[in-house]
Amino acid sequence: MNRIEEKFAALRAKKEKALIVYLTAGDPSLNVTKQLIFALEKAGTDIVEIGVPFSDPTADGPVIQEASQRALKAGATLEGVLKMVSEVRKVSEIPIVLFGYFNPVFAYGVKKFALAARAAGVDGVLVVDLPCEEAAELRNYTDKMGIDFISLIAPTTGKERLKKIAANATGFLYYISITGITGTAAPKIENIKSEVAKIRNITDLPIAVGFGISQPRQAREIGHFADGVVIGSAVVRLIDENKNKRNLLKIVSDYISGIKKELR
Amino acid sequence: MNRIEEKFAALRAKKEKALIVYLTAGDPSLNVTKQLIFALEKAGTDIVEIGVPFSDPTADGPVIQEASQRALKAGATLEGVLKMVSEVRKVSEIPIVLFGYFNPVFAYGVKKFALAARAAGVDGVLVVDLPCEEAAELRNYTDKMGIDFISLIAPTTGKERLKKIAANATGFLYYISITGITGTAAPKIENIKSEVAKIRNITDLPIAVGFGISQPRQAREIGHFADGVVIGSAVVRLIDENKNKRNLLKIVSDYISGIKKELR
Amino acid sequence: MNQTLPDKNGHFGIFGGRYAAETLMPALIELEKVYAAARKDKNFQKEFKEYQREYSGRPTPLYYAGRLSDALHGAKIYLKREDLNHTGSHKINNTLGQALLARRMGKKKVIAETGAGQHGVATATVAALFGMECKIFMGEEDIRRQAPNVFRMKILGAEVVPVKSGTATLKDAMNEAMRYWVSSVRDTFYVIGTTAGPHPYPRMVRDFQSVIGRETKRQIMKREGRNPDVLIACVGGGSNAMGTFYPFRNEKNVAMYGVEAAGHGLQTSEHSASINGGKVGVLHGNKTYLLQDAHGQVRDAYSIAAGLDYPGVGPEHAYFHAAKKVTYVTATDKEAVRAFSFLSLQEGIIPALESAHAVAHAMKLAPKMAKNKIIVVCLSGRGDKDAQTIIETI
Amino acid sequence: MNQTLPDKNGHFGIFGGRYAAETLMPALIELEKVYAAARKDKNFQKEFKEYQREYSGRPTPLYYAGRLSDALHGAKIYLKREDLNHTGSHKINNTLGQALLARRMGKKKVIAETGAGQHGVATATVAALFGMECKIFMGEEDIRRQAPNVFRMKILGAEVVPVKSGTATLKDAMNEAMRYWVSSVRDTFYVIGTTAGPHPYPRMVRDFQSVIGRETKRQIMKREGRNPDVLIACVGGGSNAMGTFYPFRNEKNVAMYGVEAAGHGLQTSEHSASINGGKVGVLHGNKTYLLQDAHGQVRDAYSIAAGLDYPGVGPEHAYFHAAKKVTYVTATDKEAVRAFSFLSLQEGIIPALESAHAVAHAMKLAPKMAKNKIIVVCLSGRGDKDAQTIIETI
Ligand SMILES: Cc1ncc(COP(=O)(O)O)c(C=O)c1O
Ligand SMILES: Cc1ncc(COP(=O)(O)O)c(C=O)c1O
Repeated sequence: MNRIEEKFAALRAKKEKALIVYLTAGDPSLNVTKQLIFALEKAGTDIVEIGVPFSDPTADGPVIQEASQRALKAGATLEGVLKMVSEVRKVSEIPIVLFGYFNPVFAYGVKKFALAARAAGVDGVLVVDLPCEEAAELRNYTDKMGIDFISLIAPTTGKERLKKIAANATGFLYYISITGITGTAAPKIENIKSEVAKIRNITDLPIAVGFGISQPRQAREIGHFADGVVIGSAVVRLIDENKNKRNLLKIVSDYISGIKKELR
Repeated sequence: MNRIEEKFAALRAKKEKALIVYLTAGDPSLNVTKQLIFALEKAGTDIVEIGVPFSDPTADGPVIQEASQRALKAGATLEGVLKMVSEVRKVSEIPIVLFGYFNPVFAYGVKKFALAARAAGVDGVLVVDLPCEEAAELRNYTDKMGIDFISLIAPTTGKERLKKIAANATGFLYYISITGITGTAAPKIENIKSEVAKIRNITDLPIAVGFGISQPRQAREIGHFADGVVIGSAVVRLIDENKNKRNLLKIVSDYISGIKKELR
Repeated sequence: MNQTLPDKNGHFGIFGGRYAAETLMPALIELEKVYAAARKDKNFQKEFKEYQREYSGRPTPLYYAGRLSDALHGAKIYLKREDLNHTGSHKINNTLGQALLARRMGKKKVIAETGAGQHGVATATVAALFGMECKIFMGEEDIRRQAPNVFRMKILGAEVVPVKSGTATLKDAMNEAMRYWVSSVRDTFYVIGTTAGPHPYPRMVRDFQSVIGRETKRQIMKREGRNPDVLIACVGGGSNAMGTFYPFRNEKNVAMYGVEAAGHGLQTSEHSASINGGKVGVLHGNKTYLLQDAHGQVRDAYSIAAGLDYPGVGPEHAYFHAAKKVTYVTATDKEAVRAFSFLSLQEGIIPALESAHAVAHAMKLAPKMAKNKIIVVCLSGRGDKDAQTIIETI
Repeated sequence: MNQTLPDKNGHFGIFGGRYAAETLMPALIELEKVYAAARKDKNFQKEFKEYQREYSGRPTPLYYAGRLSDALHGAKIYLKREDLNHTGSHKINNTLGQALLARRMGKKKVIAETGAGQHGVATATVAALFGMECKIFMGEEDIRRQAPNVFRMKILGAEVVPVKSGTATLKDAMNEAMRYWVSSVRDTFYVIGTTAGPHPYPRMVRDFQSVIGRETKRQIMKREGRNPDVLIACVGGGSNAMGTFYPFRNEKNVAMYGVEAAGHGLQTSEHSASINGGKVGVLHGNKTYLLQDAHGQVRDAYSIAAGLDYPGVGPEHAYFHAAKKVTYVTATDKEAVRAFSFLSLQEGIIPALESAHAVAHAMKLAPKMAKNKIIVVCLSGRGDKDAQTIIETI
């Protein structure tokens, strides 16, 4: 049982829902990202998704696009991100999912990546542009290392395809709550509810819902039927707006604990 | 015998060559043109060519183009030019050739024109864009009125064509001394000489030479073998340059008498 | 209709002729002879056809504009796609022919006048193709307005000679080209861009452009099994219209419409409708309808379409008008701009503003005609050159 | 060579594939199915051919460039005249095909990315033709540089969406188009402009563009009785090159050259030579050669030819490179500009700056080849759009 599985099991036992928080690694710096992870954990974050910045984030809205640009300008690399993760791992057992696009991983070398990610203490990977058809290229290595391959389900994903994805999924399933890119539209709760129910029908894996969630109320409503919610652009924006303040960590923590409250 | 014939006969008797001077009628005004004609006559001009201004003088260089534009702006029309001629005719017997393009004549009406021109005292017409092929349209009327139809011979005109033109010519023949438009290049005397000799071989009409002649020396040299020289752009330029001076008429007269001296 | 027009002096009835300076007459007569021989020379015709096919891309399609026709709820509209020719208009049909003649005459230099720059580009193009020196006369005002075509001519190695005289537009460019030709006639071929100028130009240009109508005839016959009911073409100097109409001149039941540019309206002085708003006169070597004042001074033409901005019209059009063989109508700037946009939006074809005048007339006629009737519009050129003008207008 | 590439997941050997967001995957799979059916549907093929012929003006000529060949003292050079297509380049071959597919799928909206604006114009054109709503994503920097094409798109009724992200050029426009597509995939068809993107695009675009090579094959056989010795085409995303090469892929003794843009030189960082100066990676849905840094971040491409200014290349080219089926070479800005001028002056054909890269390579090869050898260059587009750039350069 890896950290993600353990986490969901523990939450289930507590009748809590998972709060998954996305950060763009290296924005404003890898060091601050590390501090933020610690703060997030304290504020009640259950799983942290660490975005590996990419020059061409085609599935992301402006907030995360710009964060990626800033991180790249600040010198973030996959290697640096892994190093930062290993530093986090020295003091924290929070489940960590690397979130990103395939090319930086491919450039690093998939096999080398799998080894390094495991060594650093990465628990799962979510590669936006690696649908099930192309996933073997990475999973041939990461599966063996016990790293979960988090699969995305979109509102456009049909039933047959859903089955196929679920059958091969590990860790949890990530349901994309909007037909769109990150951080751009408000999800419709009723639709998500019925879609999650459909997914639930064919898998026992935990189901997390993300894209466009920013308010405690949304988290609470989704928490009623899903196993977790993902907060992304909202946190990234908060970090950017307050990065020069001395109480950045507190501001972010307050926001996150406010969300987490709704999921207990 | 009309005025042109008489003039050439008289000159021949005196062993003089004809000085033919071109003016753009109406530049700077028809009244000044009239004054100029009187002055020119006194200065020794034998025949005056009165340019009827046209909007699109395609055979003329910049000097006469601009003079035409100025004359049109100042309100010159064919009707006005004819009226001016009739006024000249009241006091002078100088042979007058109207020089121009066909459209103003056509617009006036060819028959009406022939009658009016005769009434005004016009002795000849030279229509630049009315080659022998198209000439009947005008000559059907002007010939009957005893108005000479002055024909042009160009350096490009071949022998057969020359014969045809000469056979129908009246008044005098006008040999174009350059392959070009008015007032733009200096003619080569040797070439003109041999061409004039060829023309002389097939006609008894007087032969005048024009286009690009401005200096007394040129006039003298051409006068050795031709029956007349035409001064055009040089006079037009002189008028334009001095039109605001009180002694305009004197300046022009001095220039013209200097040329005429060479032709005696 | 008399098949043998023009007569030997280039007259179409009372129109046409050769009202040229004596210096040019021998060259015009020689050109007439050379052309008469070339016309009968199979090799000349074969080579001409080869260049049309392999260089210019002929035959151009006859395209059924289905969405345009549907939107107008009337006749079927076909577009003869001269816009697809190399350089973007029908002008190349003529310049290819004239350049081949120039080569046949051993001339190494060509000159041309241009307004919008389309004929200038087409001439510079064939000059490059045949390795001839090329000078293009263009009004300073037009050089400013039509910068992209000026660039093209320069890239093709032509010298663009700015003309400052008069209003510094097409008429003046033609005046200046004729003046230059008077000085250089021994070694220089003057490539006139439309069915105007002195004989034999109107006839020669007509013949070279007639490929438009001949192809149309064959294509519509193949497609519809019959002649069109209506032919429409814009008329500047009249070359695309003559090329379209001429092969149909003896057909019964084909109504032909030449569309002149009414600019700001025939009632204003700002238009280019020589037939509808002018009188007979003589300019640039031929007798035809002219915009002129009461004293025979030529008036400035105006149209939003620079290629229609000419105060005369080819003499054979004047003749067709007198003979009631073709109906000459007009379209205003506004109507042309509307047609320009409408065709672009309905069919994805951006017409030249010149051609848009023809489209505008089709838009007037089609709704009044039954659905089984056929209109062919000559789409003389593409509108890339006009995009800027239109964006500024709308 | 394997005839059945790509495989069912769109792989060409290790290249290609479908590296796309899950939201798009169902649409890509549906598109693949619809396209597979359309490909076999005689009516679809017939209609496609009709539009190619009557709307776009195909077949385009294969023109023997005699003066160019003579000037280079070597092989005979033929030009495949894609510049004569409606809208001025080969891009319309593809957009016509995709628009017909969109119609078949009942989509009323299309989107596209564009750099130079040629694909944007070609897409806006077919959108007008079929009455579809159209949005074109274009980098702000390109909007500024390519104003005339922006005007054309607007006239055709398309909305031009300025893209400010990244370097505000083609790569970013494609990113933004994909983002928009993620949000609108249910009713919107994404018309990709080259043999890139996720499967089935590279294959589909290849098929639609293959008309270039098929015609060439037929035309050169008719003209010379044999295949050419050399084929040359420029490679941006690779659609005109693939269209030219693909029908010859199994021919022996036909040497094929894809010419990448070397910009200021391969040794600088300012070029667009993905194969010659990049490494394998994944971008815009497929695995191929990419300009990227050591960390897999995509680098900005540069070329004087806006249409080559892309950091990737179609995956089948990557495969052809690996399989040594095609030789990928480069031409610098300077060489392209020289070829641009040279062809303009020798033949009166102003090539697109993109196509000038192919001409530049022909200028290198031809002098070394015997006079009876044959080179065919794909002249992918006309250079009107580039006239201003060139005048400023020379
Ligand atoms: C596209 C186009 N159509 C029409 C014309 C008008 O000329 P014409 O009446 O000789 O066909 C021009 C002239 O430049 C033109 O460019
Ligand atoms: C004329 C022309 N040629 C070539 C290209 C490059 O595209 P591809 O490599 O897909 O043919 C473009 C792209 O805009 C173009 O406009």
